[in-house]
Amino acid sequence: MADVAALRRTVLEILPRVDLVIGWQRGPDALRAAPLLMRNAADVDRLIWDRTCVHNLATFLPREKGKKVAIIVKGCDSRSVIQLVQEGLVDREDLTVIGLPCDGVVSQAKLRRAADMDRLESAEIGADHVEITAAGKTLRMALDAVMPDKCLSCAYPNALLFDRFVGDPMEPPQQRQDPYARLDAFEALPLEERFDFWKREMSRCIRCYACRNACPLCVCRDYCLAESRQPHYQSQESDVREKWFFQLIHATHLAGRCTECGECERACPMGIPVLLFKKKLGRIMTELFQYEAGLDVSATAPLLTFQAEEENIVEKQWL
Amino acid sequence: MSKRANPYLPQPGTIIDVVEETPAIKTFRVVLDDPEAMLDFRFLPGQVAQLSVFGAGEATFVINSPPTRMEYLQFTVLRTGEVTARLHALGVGDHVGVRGPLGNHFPVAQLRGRDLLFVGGGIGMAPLRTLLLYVLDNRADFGHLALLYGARTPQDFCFGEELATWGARRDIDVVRTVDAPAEGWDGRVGLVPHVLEELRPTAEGCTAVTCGPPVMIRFTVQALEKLGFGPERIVTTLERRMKCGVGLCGRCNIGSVLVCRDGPVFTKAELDLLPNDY
Amino acid sequence: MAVTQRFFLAHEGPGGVAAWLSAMAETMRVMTPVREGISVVFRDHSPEAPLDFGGLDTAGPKAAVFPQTEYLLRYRAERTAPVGGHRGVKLEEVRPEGDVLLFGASPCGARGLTLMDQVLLRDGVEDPCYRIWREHALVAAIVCQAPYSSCFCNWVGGAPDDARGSDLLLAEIEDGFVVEAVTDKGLAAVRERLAVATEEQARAAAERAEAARAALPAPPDLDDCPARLNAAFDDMDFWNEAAAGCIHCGACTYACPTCTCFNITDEASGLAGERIRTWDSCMFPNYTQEAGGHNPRPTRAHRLRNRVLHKFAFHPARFGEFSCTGCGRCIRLCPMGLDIRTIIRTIEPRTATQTTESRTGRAKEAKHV
Amino acid sequence: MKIGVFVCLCGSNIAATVDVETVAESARGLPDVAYAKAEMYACSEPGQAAIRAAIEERGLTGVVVASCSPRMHENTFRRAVERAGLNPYLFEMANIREHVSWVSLDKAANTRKASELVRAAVEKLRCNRGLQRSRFDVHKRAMVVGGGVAGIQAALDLAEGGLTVALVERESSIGGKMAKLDKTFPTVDCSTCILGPKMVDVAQHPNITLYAHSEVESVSGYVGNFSVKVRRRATFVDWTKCTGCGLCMEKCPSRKGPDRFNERLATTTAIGIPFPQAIPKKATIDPDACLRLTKGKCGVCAKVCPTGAIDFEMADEMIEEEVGAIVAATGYDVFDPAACAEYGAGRHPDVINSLQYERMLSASGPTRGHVVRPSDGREPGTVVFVQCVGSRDLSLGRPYCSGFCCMATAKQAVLTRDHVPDAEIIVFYIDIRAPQKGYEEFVNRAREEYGVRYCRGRVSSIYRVGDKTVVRGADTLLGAQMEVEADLVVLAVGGQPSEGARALAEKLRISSDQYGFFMEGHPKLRPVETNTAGVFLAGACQGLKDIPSSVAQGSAAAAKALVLLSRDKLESDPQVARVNPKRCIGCGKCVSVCPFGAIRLVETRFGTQVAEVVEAVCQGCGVCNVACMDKAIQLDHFTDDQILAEVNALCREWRVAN
Amino acid sequence: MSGMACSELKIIGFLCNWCSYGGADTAGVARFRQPTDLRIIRLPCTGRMDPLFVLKALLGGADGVLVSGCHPFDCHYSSGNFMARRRLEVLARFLPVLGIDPRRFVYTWVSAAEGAKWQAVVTAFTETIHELGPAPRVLDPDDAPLRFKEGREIWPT
Repeated sequence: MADVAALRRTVLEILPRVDLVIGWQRGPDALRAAPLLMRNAADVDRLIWDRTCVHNLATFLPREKGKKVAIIVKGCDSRSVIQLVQEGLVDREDLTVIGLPCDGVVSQAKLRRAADMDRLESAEIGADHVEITAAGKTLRMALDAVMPDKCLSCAYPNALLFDRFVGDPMEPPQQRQDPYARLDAFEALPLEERFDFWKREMSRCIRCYACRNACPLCVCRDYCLAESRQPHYQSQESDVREKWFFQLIHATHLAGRCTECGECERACPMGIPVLLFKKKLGRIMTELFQYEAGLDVSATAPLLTFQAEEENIVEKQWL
Repeated sequence: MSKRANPYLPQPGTIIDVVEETPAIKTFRVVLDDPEAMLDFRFLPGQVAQLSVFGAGEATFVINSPPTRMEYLQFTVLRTGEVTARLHALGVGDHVGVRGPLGNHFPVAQLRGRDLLFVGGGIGMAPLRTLLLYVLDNRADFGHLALLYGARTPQDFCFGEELATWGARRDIDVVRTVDAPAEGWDGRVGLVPHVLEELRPTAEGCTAVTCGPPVMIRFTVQALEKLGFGPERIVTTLERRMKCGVGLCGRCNIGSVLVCRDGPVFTKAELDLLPNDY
Repeated sequence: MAVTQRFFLAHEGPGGVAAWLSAMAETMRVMTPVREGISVVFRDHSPEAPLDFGGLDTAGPKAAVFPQTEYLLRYRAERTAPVGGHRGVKLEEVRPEGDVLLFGASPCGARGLTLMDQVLLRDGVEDPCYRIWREHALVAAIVCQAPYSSCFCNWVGGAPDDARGSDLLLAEIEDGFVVEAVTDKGLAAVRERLAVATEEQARAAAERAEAARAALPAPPDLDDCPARLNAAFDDMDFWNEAAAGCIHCGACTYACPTCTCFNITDEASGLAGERIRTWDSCMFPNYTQEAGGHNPRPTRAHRLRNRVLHKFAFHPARFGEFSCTGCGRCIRLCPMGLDIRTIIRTIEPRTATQTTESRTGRAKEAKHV
Repeated sequence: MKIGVFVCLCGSNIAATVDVETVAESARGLPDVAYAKAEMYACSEPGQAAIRAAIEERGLTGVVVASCSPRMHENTFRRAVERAGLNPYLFEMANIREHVSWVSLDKAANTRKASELVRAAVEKLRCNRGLQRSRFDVHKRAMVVGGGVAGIQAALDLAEGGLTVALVERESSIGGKMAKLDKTFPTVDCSTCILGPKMVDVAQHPNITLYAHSEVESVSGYVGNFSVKVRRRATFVDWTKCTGCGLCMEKCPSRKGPDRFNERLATTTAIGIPFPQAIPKKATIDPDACLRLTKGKCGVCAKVCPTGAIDFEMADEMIEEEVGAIVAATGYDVFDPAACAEYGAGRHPDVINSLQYERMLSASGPTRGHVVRPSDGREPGTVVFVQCVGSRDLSLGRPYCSGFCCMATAKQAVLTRDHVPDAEIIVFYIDIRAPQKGYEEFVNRAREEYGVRYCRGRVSSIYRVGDKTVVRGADTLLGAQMEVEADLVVLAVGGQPSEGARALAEKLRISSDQYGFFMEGHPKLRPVETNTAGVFLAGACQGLKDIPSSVAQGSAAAAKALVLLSRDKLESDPQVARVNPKRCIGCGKCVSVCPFGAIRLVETRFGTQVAEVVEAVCQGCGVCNVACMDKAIQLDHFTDDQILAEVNALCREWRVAN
Repeated sequence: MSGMACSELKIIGFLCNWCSYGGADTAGVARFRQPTDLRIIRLPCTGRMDPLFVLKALLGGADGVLVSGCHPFDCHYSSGNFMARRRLEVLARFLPVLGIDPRRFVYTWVSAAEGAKWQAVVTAFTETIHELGPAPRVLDPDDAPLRFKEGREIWPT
């Protein structure tokens, strides 16, 4: 990974030409970061770059539309930027992208399962391990064990779109997990179990919309169908049907756009694995259209076009 | 189960008349279905009620008929969202819900004996109408009356007939203005705060009551202060901020004040004590 | 309600947790914390499901007495006569029914109920459904043994063994819980059913609570916090910076044990429908949206400012205490890692020239080799 | 809303298997329904009168009729409610005949189904909004793109119909492919003799402005109000001065430029008029061949030109045309047989394509009408025609039949007999397609009277042996391999969309099929319209066709445009998409999915972008509505709320009154 | 109408106005008998068909959803059905991850002339839905026990 000093130098160079630079700072504990919006040199002192920098900062870009913004991105984050540029949701001219190489971050969800993260005292992240002292106990874990799935199957360790690249580009790390491993495991369950699984998971949802608001491609914001009365897609009732339906709105609106960055699931305070929906759609997009979102600013999303003869669609035949 | 009044419960009412004021504004006259409730319905000018269209929801409106005329409760409604659109689709005989009266009222006791300047813009004329009619019904208690009423175009004035009546009276000065010159309009042209400064009303002994869109209020208040109206002598209403109307939902706060419980009527002096959050 | 009698609820056996819950379940709904994935939520108690008191209930106990959706009224239009004409509307008030035992709440969550009471049960006007839920809910909280890093209950006058808001306060010792009956309602639930705790048991419980209290770092002085916040109201640079990472979701407010803001909407189906009350969040843009289009709090900075000031300045101005129990849920659950403690501790009035300086640097770097 | 529901018995058509009284009674329990009644024949005059009376007497503000298919009577009832003062879009139909009473005999199930369909219609109606048709002005002028026979016919008919016409032709003369033909089938009359007068008419018609040597650069606007930029390519000759005397051609020293009019069978001068009957008869300089323009030397033409029309500095010129309708008549290009290597076209001099042969047959052609072998100029003894070259060939991506080649070959075979009476004439064919009037007879005459030998079979290869060209193929009827030593081989090439057709389609926002032919609005019912209102098709650009069909389509397209522009104002269908600019985030997904180019992004006064629908162009398909994520764009009359209301009405548990 | 053991189920059809709605009319005019479960919603074009309508229906109580439009190349709006085909194919493949049997949703093409095909489609689809039985409900009136087996957790990552 690139060193933070070099990153800070680059930011300081760029800062005078832009309104703000978006990066990360230390968050509430040693393994949590928080976004940092840098407007002046003093802010840059707080900039960090390490394996806790999980947030996909692209989510702030549409909110800052109209300003000259520089953003620091990992490989996966850069795909969201590409997608936003492709959709005209951010202006490339207003944007300076600082690309980073990254071979993985740490997952709070996985850390939580392994250790008493709420009583974290100190942490040390090594080249291939994490050592955590929490609630008086010290635990040493392989880095792979606490990385998000997306890092274990990462194909794009380097930012794909950048104006400045800090550090040396990396070879894609060895794929340690199939990108669809969790989806496969889920789809191995019988249909009715899957249905009931979602009923239980969605019943925990508190309709806080963290999933939506963390999503870099959820750009409707104030006019989301979740709360809209005209059109009135769903009621405000907090029953499973409405909560689930909202996830389906989110997922279908991301079909062919989602880069599977996982922010929705990471943001969910109730630990609902909503990324599964998007993973499924991602796989469908690959199967049907050999399309992966967020790789090419000039591509056309598959659901915004068509072919008269679709190679991979076999239509229903009636006897 | 404790028997306390349910603050969310509207009273059933029926629309007895609909007046189309402008293409986007209608006035509804409503009577409560329970005659006793109608008799018990006591309020003062500036108080509001929540009108329910069942299935669409509730919205806050000033009761713009004066408490001195209780044949019906009148609400003037600008079509903006779902509830108001559904209200606009209703006609005579249709049922609505009325929850109120809610909030405080214009300080009629303090206004007694003073000159009054009403400054209204667009739909903001509705709250002023209540007070104006109340004052006219108690004409002897008040001093000189003046009304400055601005609308975007000549078609956007509400209460056309009444305006004509008031204009014909000697005991009230009525000035109307539109934002831009328009065909067939021989009245004043210009934004309300500008016209106000041109008119140069006397601040001495006078209290100004103003209501309209947020931007208009802001500049009107500035103009009034320039004209010498002290903060105690400028009164406005923030009923557009109100949500549940009964001080429970928490959403109408300005600092520690809840507009629906402590307002919606405030003097400039009172607002000056609050954070700038409205 | 000065009740100081203590009882003992064993982990196992007759007079144990399972037996007591079963007995309680005969007359009321019993909800217990269940671990699902990485969350802990209250679910209907099932004797087979293992109880889990190891973690803070993720979203707090609020929903048990202030459900995310409350049905306020039902309405129903009358049928058209064959000749046609206007129809009346029948209104029916909806009231929640049934008692509920909320077993295993956190004291900070339970204490939130007292702060919610201040808003929803104030003199003159009160929320009828909330009143019923409160009267029908029995809250059994469990004293915290070891604080989380996000805990700051002692900043706002709370403690790991704060009894406020609970009907029963349980303190875990070696082989069970020492149960303090905080209210008469609580007392009634245990008096006939549980043995009185021995003095030794009571002392063990007190010692543990004391240890938990001691484990919390010393709190900063927040006496002048409301004044400092009010003074910084117009310092938009500060609020912009504080809200920089905020994505204005509702995680903090929905998990907050004191947040009570709500929205009222109608949901119709055919001739009938309901008026419902659902949680609202001051972090949402629609929260203050006016029908005319004006929004007095257009940015997340405005909204974050209101959230912080509401808790630490506006609510105290009315009710004399912070509207915060220091439970830290907003910190734990914030997807972006925002920490309200930073704001209330560091904010101070600034002059214009100071506005660009950083004031939030905190030495919390992990060692990254 | 006050809704009236009228349940039609349709005599016994509905009443026999649906209990209409029960349906009406269930309607009385629906929201906003103030009146519900069964009617014997709702569509009859008494039925309509009853509906109108109920609207007037009961103050209904919306009407549902449960009867037959809306495809049958929606307009009837819309007019009826409109006559009673209601907006016609405050009306809905429930189809309880075609979809209910006629497809099941189970009265209980039918009655339930009918009631639910009425419920859905009422729920939708409650979300309806009165819609207004908007009216807009039109330019009473048309443009025809392409001056072949189809375009000429269209332009003449439009001009005769009273419109002014701008005719845009890419070449320096109109006439198209037909001008290159010697004779036409099946009458074997002279092509130029019948086309020439029409071309002259074009030149002389006061209503026609001809832009030759010009192309459509860009098109904006919409039906009735197109704005077309026409690029007049530089001719280097001032046509206002050129008299077409031809002196420049005589003196031009550059004589090696390809003669495109003669299909490159010959070379020609750098300056010239393509053929004697050219319209306009004006000279043009080929800048690639001109010595002055390529090397800076020469300038002879300028010296000899009696009117001083030569202008070497001339540049392309842009002309802006405002028109109400556009007819695309861009024709076709012949297939280049070089793609079929086994036929040796381009390699063997005596293998030519059918259009080249046509020029050879023509008295004004490069051989002055003599049939010769290009290799040595001798008269051929054996002439072989190979059909279906570049047609009906999946391996070339051309599975379609070009339609005209069978007849053209028969004609050329007959003409060959006239030119070379002793020649052996052989035609290799796969099938003979001769379906029109007189065609089959013509082919038979070729065989029987003109001694043309038709061999059924595909030619596998053509190769050169000495000065002969050997055609190898199979006669599938005889089941024998055949080898013919030919002197001249004519490949009957098929057609393909003309070069630039796809680019023009994009400019016109019309669609093309997989080959690049323009798509008609409906293959049967709207053969000359496109899905872009105001754009019509004529001739081979829509699909390959022969002259009579092209002419017919030219007239048809003209008639359609005349109908359109006969009105002073056009009315737009109010069932169009509408943008709520407050919700719109300006992402432009609607713009990219709209098949009609009806949506554009415009800048707001805040500097942001929002979508805007050009009502006159929108056809109301609703593709945009789905693509829009926050549903800022809604298709009127089929809004999300309207469809969701139907879904909810049919799906969700229903709480009935009382 | 074989295999229709249980009573009517809820099937929603979304039909384009120009082809399939006409096809259904044609079937009616020809008196082709069909099962009665289907309720048809008319759309201008399958291009108007939002996958969310299908999901709304399936979560809202429908047991099956059928979408039918013009055959490829026959769309009244030239490409609405092509757009729809992609959207609906994606949806069809998406349903299993929700635990919804993909056979409950079908999209197809029926022209205005194909009354007989319409009859065949309706009959076959209705039979399929009856074979599958009522769809699982999101909101169980009696709070039916979850069939999800504890321990088979799918964790957030």
